[in-house]
Amino acid sequence: MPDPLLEGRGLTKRFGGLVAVNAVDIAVERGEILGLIGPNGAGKSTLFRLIAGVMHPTAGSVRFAGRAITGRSAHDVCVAGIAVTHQIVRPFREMSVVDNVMIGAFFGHRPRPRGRARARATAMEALAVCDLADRAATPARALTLGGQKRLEIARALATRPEVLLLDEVLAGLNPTETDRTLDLVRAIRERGTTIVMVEHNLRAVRGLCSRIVVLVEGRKIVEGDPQTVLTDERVVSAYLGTSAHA
Amino acid sequence: MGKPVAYAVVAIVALSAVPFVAPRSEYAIEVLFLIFLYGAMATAWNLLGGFAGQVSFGHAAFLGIGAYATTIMIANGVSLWVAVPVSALLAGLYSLVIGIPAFRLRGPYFSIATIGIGEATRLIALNWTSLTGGASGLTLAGAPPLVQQYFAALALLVAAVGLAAWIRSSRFGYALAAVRQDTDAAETLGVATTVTKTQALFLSACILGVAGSVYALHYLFISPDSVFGFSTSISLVIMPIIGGLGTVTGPLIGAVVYTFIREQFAATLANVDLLAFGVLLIAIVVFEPRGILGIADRVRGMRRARPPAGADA
Amino acid sequence: MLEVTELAVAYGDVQVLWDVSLRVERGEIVALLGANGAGKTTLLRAISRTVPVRAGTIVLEGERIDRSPSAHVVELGVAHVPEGRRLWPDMSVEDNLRLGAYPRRARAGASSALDYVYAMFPRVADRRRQIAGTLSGGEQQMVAIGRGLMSKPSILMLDEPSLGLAPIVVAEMFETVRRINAEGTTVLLVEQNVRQALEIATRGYVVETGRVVSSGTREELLGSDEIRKAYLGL
Amino acid sequence: MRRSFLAFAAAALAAGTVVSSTPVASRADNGPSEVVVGAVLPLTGEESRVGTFYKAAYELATKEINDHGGLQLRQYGRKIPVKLIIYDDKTDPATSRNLYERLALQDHVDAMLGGYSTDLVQAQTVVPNQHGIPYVGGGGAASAIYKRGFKTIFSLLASIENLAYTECDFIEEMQAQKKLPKPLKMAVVYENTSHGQDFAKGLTARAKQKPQNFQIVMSEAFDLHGKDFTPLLQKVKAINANAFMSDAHLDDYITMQRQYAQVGLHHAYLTYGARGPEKSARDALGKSADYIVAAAWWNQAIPNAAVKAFDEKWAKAYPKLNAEWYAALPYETARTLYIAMTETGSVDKAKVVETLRHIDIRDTVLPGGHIRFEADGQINAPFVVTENLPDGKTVIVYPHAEKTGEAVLPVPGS
Amino acid sequence: MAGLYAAMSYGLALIYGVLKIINLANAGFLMLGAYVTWWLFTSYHIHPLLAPLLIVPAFFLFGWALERTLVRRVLSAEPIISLLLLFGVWLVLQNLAYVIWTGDTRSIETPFVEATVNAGGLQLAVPRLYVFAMGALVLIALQLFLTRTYLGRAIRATAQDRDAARLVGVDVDRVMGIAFGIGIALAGFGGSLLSLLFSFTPDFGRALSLKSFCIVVLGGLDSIVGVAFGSLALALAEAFGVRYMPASLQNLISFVVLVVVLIALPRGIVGTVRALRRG
Repeated sequence: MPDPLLEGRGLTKRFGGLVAVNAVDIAVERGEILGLIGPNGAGKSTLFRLIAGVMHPTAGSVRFAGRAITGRSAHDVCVAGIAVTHQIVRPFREMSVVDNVMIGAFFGHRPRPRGRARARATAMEALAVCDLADRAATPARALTLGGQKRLEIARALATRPEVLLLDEVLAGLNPTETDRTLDLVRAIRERGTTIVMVEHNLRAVRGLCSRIVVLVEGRKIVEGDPQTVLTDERVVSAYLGTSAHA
Repeated sequence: MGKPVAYAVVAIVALSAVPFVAPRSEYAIEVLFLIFLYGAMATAWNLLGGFAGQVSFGHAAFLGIGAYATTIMIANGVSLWVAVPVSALLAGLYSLVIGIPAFRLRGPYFSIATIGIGEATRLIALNWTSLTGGASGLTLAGAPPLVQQYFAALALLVAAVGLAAWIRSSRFGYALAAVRQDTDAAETLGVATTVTKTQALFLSACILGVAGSVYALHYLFISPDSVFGFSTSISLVIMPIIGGLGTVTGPLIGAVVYTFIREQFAATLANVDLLAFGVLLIAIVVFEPRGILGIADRVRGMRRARPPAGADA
Repeated sequence: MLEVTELAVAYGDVQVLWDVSLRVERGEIVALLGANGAGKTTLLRAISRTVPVRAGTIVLEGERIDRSPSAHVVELGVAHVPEGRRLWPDMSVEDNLRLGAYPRRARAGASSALDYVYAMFPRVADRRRQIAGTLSGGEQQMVAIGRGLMSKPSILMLDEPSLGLAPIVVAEMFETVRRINAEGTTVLLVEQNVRQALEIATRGYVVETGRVVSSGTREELLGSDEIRKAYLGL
Repeated sequence: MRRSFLAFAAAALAAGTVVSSTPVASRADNGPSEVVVGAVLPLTGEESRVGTFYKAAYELATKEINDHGGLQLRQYGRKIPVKLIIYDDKTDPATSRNLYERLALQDHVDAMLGGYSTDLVQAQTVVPNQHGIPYVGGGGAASAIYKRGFKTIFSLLASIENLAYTECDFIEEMQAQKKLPKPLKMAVVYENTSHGQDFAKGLTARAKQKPQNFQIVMSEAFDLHGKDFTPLLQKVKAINANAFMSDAHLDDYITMQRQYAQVGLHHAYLTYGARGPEKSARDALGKSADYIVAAAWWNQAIPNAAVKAFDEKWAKAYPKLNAEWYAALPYETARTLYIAMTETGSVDKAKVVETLRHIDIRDTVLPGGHIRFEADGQINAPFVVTENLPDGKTVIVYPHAEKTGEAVLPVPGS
Repeated sequence: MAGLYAAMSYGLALIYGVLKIINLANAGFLMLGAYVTWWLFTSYHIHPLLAPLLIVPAFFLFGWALERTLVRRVLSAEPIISLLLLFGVWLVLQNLAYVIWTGDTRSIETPFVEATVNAGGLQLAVPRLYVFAMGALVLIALQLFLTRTYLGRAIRATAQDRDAARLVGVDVDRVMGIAFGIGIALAGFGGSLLSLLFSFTPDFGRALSLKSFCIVVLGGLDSIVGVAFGSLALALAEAFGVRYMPASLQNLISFVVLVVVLIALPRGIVGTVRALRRG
């Protein structure tokens, strides 16, 4: 078995007395869509942040494409080829949509497009994938939430990542927007980008992911294909709760 | 892109012609000189404060270092052509020394720290008597003719504004805008935010270092209170905000307003100018944070929106 | 006693609730169920008037409150125990509780309410001088509920009280909620732990992506597929 | 962005034009219609109190000239009135300098009167030097100002080193009378300005010269406009000194002396350089201002006719302002300039400067009555030493010629 | 000095705690407090020790009105905007003072100001003792107010968690106005105390205000007790520092401490202790 593209070993994050992520091992194979699920407060977003370099783990290591990236700063991780979207959208509100995406294009994974024109071309390509090309000149703040979520993805995409970490891209979207975003995620995978997604919408996860990792209270409890994982009793009780009298 | 350059060229030509068209109105030339100098200083501040959103209340430090470096070097017989770039560089280096720790702070904390840094720099200059002459200050023997100073200041202004305009549309400018609006988001898009801020501070400090040279050559006498003073730092904050924070021409407009109000009222009415700046600052911050340029935009918008009512959706 | 009709709520451009209607009768425990991000918390915040209402009405004991300031709603008898406890971490436990009696109508009875809360949670009584931030999660949750009770509310809204608690503590907590209800306080409960919530609830509403998708009595809901669908996407 | 460049150019030009659009006095062949004299003073800001006196004094001297029809200028064969322009620099050196530039470039002044306070004078004097305009000042004593080789700058304010020397002379006299110990152990505490540095320099020089009379046991600078001098004064307390030699601005003098009393310091000899007898300080300090020795450029009580005449004139013109040294000095400053211009007989700047260089005026209100400038432009006049006595009285105790009372030393209770 | 430093910094900490904005105009209000005391004394012969009775309510109303009219508008904006707004307020106050009172050095002279007492061979200045006592008294009064009254607790609650405060029925908007008013009143009171010790000009307050920032940063931006500790720490640092270095560098101490603490200990001493205690 070849080395996984992205691998976290024994990742642990403590905040004071609280252990948000507890000795989690996670491996991501090239080309897959990995779903990361679990109830509120399970530590999914924290795990993302540890991988993306936004936070540094208390213990454990992250390897990407054969190299250790533990403890690197977020921008270094992005330059190395891992992009992350934010659970709560964070567009640069004063900028136009295309300018937002150009920041991703200008920076991000090497090699970078040289010059404004090429950066713009890269940005427009990402916008086209995300179905936002016609809104390029709109100020980012004027987009709907769905639009802003797709902008978030386009921006990450413009950094030309090998791995894309999507943090709850579906949250808050209406059904039409949800479907549209799901198509988008598939399209991105088709382009050869590996995807890890944190998601609460399990229906979407079931349809999309090739593999699922379940976190509960900071620990990984199950991992496997969607069908197996979602019928696992431990997962069901994690979601629906255990009866006090059961 | 072509248009602003054309307009800028027209503006430069018009301003360059002044000393030849009206060689006798020395005072007008002096006032224009001050506008250029302050415009350049405001533009420099704006690179960090406006473009990168890091408001500094201690920027006089760099002006002071430039002014002192130039004065000391010229007094020791160093050529102007060497003294000015070295001054810029020293100001830049100092900015790195203070920027690297200070940028561990964010937003208002950074701003408060810069007040401390500015005052500390002044006190150091005041007490380092062997180098700076302490409170007695330093005096230069003679100044170049006013017209030469005029063109030096104009050149500095054009360079500073040119740099600002270039930065705005460059990769670096995008990074600065991203840092200003959301540092964390910028970081996850691969922008090395601390490096970016430090670069902006460095450029800003270098321009102020050169401005310090021009200042020293014009004023001929410098003392810690005059170049490192808090009032200098204040004026650097006021001008870009009045004109329009984070824009290319805003600081220029701010410099005109600032110099005009100051020259108009300075000699006659007690402190009314600073009072006016205070009121202006409050009004702008509360009602139109984009400054005079923002107001102009609104007026233009109103005019355009009027004929076909509600056409714009 | 509480009736929400065709409620719509948005944060800025982002609409979170559409056409939500629900009722709570006096003495009931009503559970609000649904996956994360469905809008349950927002619904509670709309009732406690900490988010603006875009459309629809909220009526509490015959009085329309959808435009009232939150302080007024608290005066009327709504206590909202928010998700994540939200205690004031640097205040003592007792100060946290005393502030629960902030509404004017509750101040006179603050001491007796305090005794009531301490009787209800003896563990909290032991730690009354301790700084709230130093308590364990379960203790903090008790203080949060106690704080809600201090205003002698007619309706207590609990948002995810079991979140982050050990199973044994969760059971204890639900038992407490049942007791509070038995002693006369109406409860509106938002809960992830569906089974336990439905064990104590009289009725429930299932919320999915900002809309109420089904409602019914405990028995109806326990048997329904809607729940599994809403949570597991089956 | 596009058009705002043009807007900037237009606005800049407009600002330049508006600001500089005061009409210039026309010059006919038979001389100017008026002699334009300008001064920039700190009328607001930290030094506004003294600045206001300077303005009043300059105006008084000018009014006296104009009441007689103006300056009699030989070259034009008639009297020409003086137009006095005064600007306010708000106690800011850069503003001060800018406004002198404005006097030179915009108002085309024929001569300048000086501003007040060392910092401002240091900054502003580069302008007259650069434009070759005669400048007579009465407000910057630091010798550094005059060591810069400026050719058109003159000052009636003797240097602070002189002040220190005068005090030392006085102390020696007291030592001779056994009123002060010998050697006098001095704790020197001076403001960190060139003013204060000159004071310390003077004392150090004298202590080196006459170690049997003076011994400096401590010498330290403090920040101008400081708020808390207690730590420094505690340091003084820890040192066994019998003289407290300070040099300070008015506000620092008041603050420091108040804290001096609070810390419980006592010395046989106590001075704040030029500060001491100011009415505002005595009002503010009450008893603790008693027995402070000061060396001043001038004192109202100097027993001579010129001073008496000035006192009367001043009291008549400004009944509300007490005649302090900063009334007499600027008055005499303006008079010196007008005398120089009259002697020159024209407003030719170079010639007026030449006249000033060799001027010799007697019977002025200054101590010794004599105005004459050294080669560097600064006057070398003596100081008068005063001592504050209880009940708000101040007497001149040195030199003999000007003495109005006997010194009470050592300070009672020390 | 510690009492004085504390008195002038409490308001800063309170306002930061509740509104999460840094009151850059603190210097202006300190100055104004001193001037009003002086003005009441010279024009109406009101004893400077009584002046706070008028200053505190008047400044409270002023602060409250300022919050209502201006500060409230920028609370939701980026923090830098409120900083700039209050910076503008400072400029206005300072220059208004120049216009009204000119730049003359003012000081207050009463027998009280000069009085000293002898305590065990140590001569102590009465006004200093008084100011120190007031600094301590205000600390106690504030602590009592903040811990024993509903309004005080509501202020603390708003400072620690605004939403939670709203949920128990606290009118957060009102509390913020009141807290700002109290903060300004404290600054006015501090200024009034300062006028007993120092002579002052309209520019008075700048260096002191920087010390205030230093103190609140030392003490943890929102902690009243922390402010008291920070004041003590700075006053001691200065008193000892001056023994071993030139007095002209006295002010440098606070700036250096400010910058070092901001960078090394961003939560301040009390904040750090608190974080450690919480585990």
